[in-house]
Amino acid sequence: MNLFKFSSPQTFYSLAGKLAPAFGVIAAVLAAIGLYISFFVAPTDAVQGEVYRIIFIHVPAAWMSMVIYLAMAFWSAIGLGLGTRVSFYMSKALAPTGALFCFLALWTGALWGRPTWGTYWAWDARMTSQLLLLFLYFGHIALTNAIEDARRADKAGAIIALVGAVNIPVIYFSVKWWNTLHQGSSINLTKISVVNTMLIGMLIMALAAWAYSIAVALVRVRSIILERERRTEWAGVEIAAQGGRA
Amino acid sequence: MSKAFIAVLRRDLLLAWRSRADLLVALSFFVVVASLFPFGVGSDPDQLRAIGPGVVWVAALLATLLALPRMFSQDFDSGVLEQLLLSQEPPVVWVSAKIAAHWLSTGLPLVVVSPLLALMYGLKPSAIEVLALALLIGTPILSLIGAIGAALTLGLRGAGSLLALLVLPLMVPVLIFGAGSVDAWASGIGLRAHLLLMGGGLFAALALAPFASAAALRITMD
Amino acid sequence: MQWQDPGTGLNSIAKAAPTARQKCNPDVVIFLTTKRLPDTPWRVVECTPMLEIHDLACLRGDRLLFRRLGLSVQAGELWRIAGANGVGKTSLLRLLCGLATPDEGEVRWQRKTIQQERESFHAALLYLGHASALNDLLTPLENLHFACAAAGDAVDTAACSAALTRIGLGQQLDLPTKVLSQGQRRRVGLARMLLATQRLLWILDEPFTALDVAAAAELAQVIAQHAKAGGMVIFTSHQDADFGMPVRTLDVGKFGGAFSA
Amino acid sequence: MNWDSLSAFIDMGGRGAFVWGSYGVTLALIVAELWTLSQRRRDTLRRLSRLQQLNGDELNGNDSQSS
Repeated sequence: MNLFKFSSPQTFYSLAGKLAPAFGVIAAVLAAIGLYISFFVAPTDAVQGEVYRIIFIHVPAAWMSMVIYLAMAFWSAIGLGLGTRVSFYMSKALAPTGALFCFLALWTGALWGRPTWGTYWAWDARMTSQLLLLFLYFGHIALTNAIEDARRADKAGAIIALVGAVNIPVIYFSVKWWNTLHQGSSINLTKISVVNTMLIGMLIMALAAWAYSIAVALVRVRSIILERERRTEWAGVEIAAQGGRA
Repeated sequence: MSKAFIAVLRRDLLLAWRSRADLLVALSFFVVVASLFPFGVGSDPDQLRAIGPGVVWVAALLATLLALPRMFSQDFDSGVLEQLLLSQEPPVVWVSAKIAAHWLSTGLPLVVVSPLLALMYGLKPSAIEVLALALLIGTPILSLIGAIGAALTLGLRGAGSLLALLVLPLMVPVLIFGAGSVDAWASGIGLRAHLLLMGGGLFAALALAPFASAAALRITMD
Repeated sequence: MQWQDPGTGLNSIAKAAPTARQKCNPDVVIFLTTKRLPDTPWRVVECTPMLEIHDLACLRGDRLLFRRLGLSVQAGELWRIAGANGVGKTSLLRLLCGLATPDEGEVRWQRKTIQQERESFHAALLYLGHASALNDLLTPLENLHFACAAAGDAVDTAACSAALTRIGLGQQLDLPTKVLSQGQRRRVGLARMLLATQRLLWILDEPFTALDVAAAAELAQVIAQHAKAGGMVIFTSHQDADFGMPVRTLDVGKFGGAFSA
Repeated sequence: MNWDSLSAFIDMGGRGAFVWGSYGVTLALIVAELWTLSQRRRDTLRRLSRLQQLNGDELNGNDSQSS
């Protein structure tokens, strides 16, 4: 039954199985160091007090949500260009984590905004773009889930990811333009006097978020690969071996 | 212009004319949505004048969205899209023709009717001109972006709401600059920047969206 | 059975080349590709099939419809695709047209894959699918004229109405298509064939469905004529028809999937 | 060290609800994601091995051609 003789999903499957725990450990260690710095090393901010400590998750989450969307677009472009199925699987595996970070950026932004500027939500350029990015994630996930034919779902998701990625700068720029024009809520996000320890803490938390995202995406892609490659010989063997234990 | 482009454009416009009752429904939807807002926010003339351009734009966005599934679905069901994909011409040619026909039959009427709605919102005559001009540049972008979504959601269950979720976030920049142009003009900043940006957006959409829609249609038909 | 062993299709052509050199006259045989060998004064004629299918596999959702399907079609041949409902006849035809991408294997037109040769292949192809490709609000004449123009054929309205009149729709030229019966709709497709004789390869999905006896006979005649003139016709059908010439059969069911995960 | 006591740590200068609201939801969502991931893997394996068994039975019997 050696019909679908594509080796790359198989190689990627075992590679992902080896790498995922490693990235998971890196994420845990980095998060522990990052959290220690954010709560015990970084000093209290003179203006905002303790509440600024939210930025140690807010900023990495916002970065991550953007990076993951770009990574999805990257994998989609590779998938459409080279026809490699693993790229589509990666793109699909990244989407839920990207949406998660996008939501976290909004949530922590709101909780930070309330004590700092007296409002949970402002139609500020960054928050509004973040909200639109969340809609892009929702659209991508909804589209790929609505299409039953797996190959069509892969490619349609890839197209919408690419279209979205092209639009992200346009959206950000237009929202910023709209915001400065209306002057409705001018919020200065850089009111904190950033000291080195804060920056280091933020960077370490961001690296932890990177490692976490990679680990989670790799674990998720393993399920996707098994599901989609189940007709191949090697996946059959793997399912038979693992299925008994599940 | 290529033969297939002309043939598709002529046929789609003829079809639009034959089913003009459907187009009137979309147009009435536009008018009804735009006239609902005063009931919600009150009839204070100053307030209405302030929200007028935005309301007309949002209504235009929704009316475009309502008409989008029609762009490909009939031809998808009847097998015409298959035939078009087998044409010698690259798909992007006739996809462009279909988008053009769609805009001419659904977008352009919105532009024509918009001054009427602007009057109801108490906009000054010069502001009305600006609004119509912005709609004239902006609605083709909506059709172009919408075509991608319409091609991707073709034949799916719940295609309508999925389409809205996909394309509405992408249309926000058009809304911002379209509605903003009237404000900019009214506040004396001048129109130039807005119109230039929208024109640039239109060219970018013209250059990219037909290719993306054609690729999406190939994927859908596979 | 005429289908070739897919793995050795090209090899057997290469092996056949020396005999072809002796037997074929390059000036007479139109549909053969000719190639000049570097060290010989004569031209070698390779009796290449126009359309070749190699090792084709098709998956639909969870089901493997067929695999290792091979076929080579030469000018003047008439092929009937046989098989029970659901074995993937329509899927095969869509793969042949290039509407769908094969899960494995490839389709070649004049030795190049149809993806490489998209334009010239589509210029030589007429596909009439299951759906009629007619719009209800247009008249048969408008539908036919559009179909020709969109495909890239320069056919004027007069020729379209002549074709429609010939297949018995002369009275319905200016009526909307929605008042036509199923059989009459099918006849519009027949008219399209009459106007596409210059297209070498016809791929027809169930062309005899809903046609009455007279129309079916006329269709069989049109198909046979096309093949005799050097064209190729691949079709699916549940009915038996008399073409007055040999019809080769490909049974898709014989390539059925061994598993359906 | 920024904190005199555990209660000061929890209080976060009077902004405890906001800070812990952020960190708590983040933690909860990450835990939820990890949990759904492990569930997904287990479900996938279970379903696919079930399908495999079914398919094996089918192959031993007559291979059906209906769709």
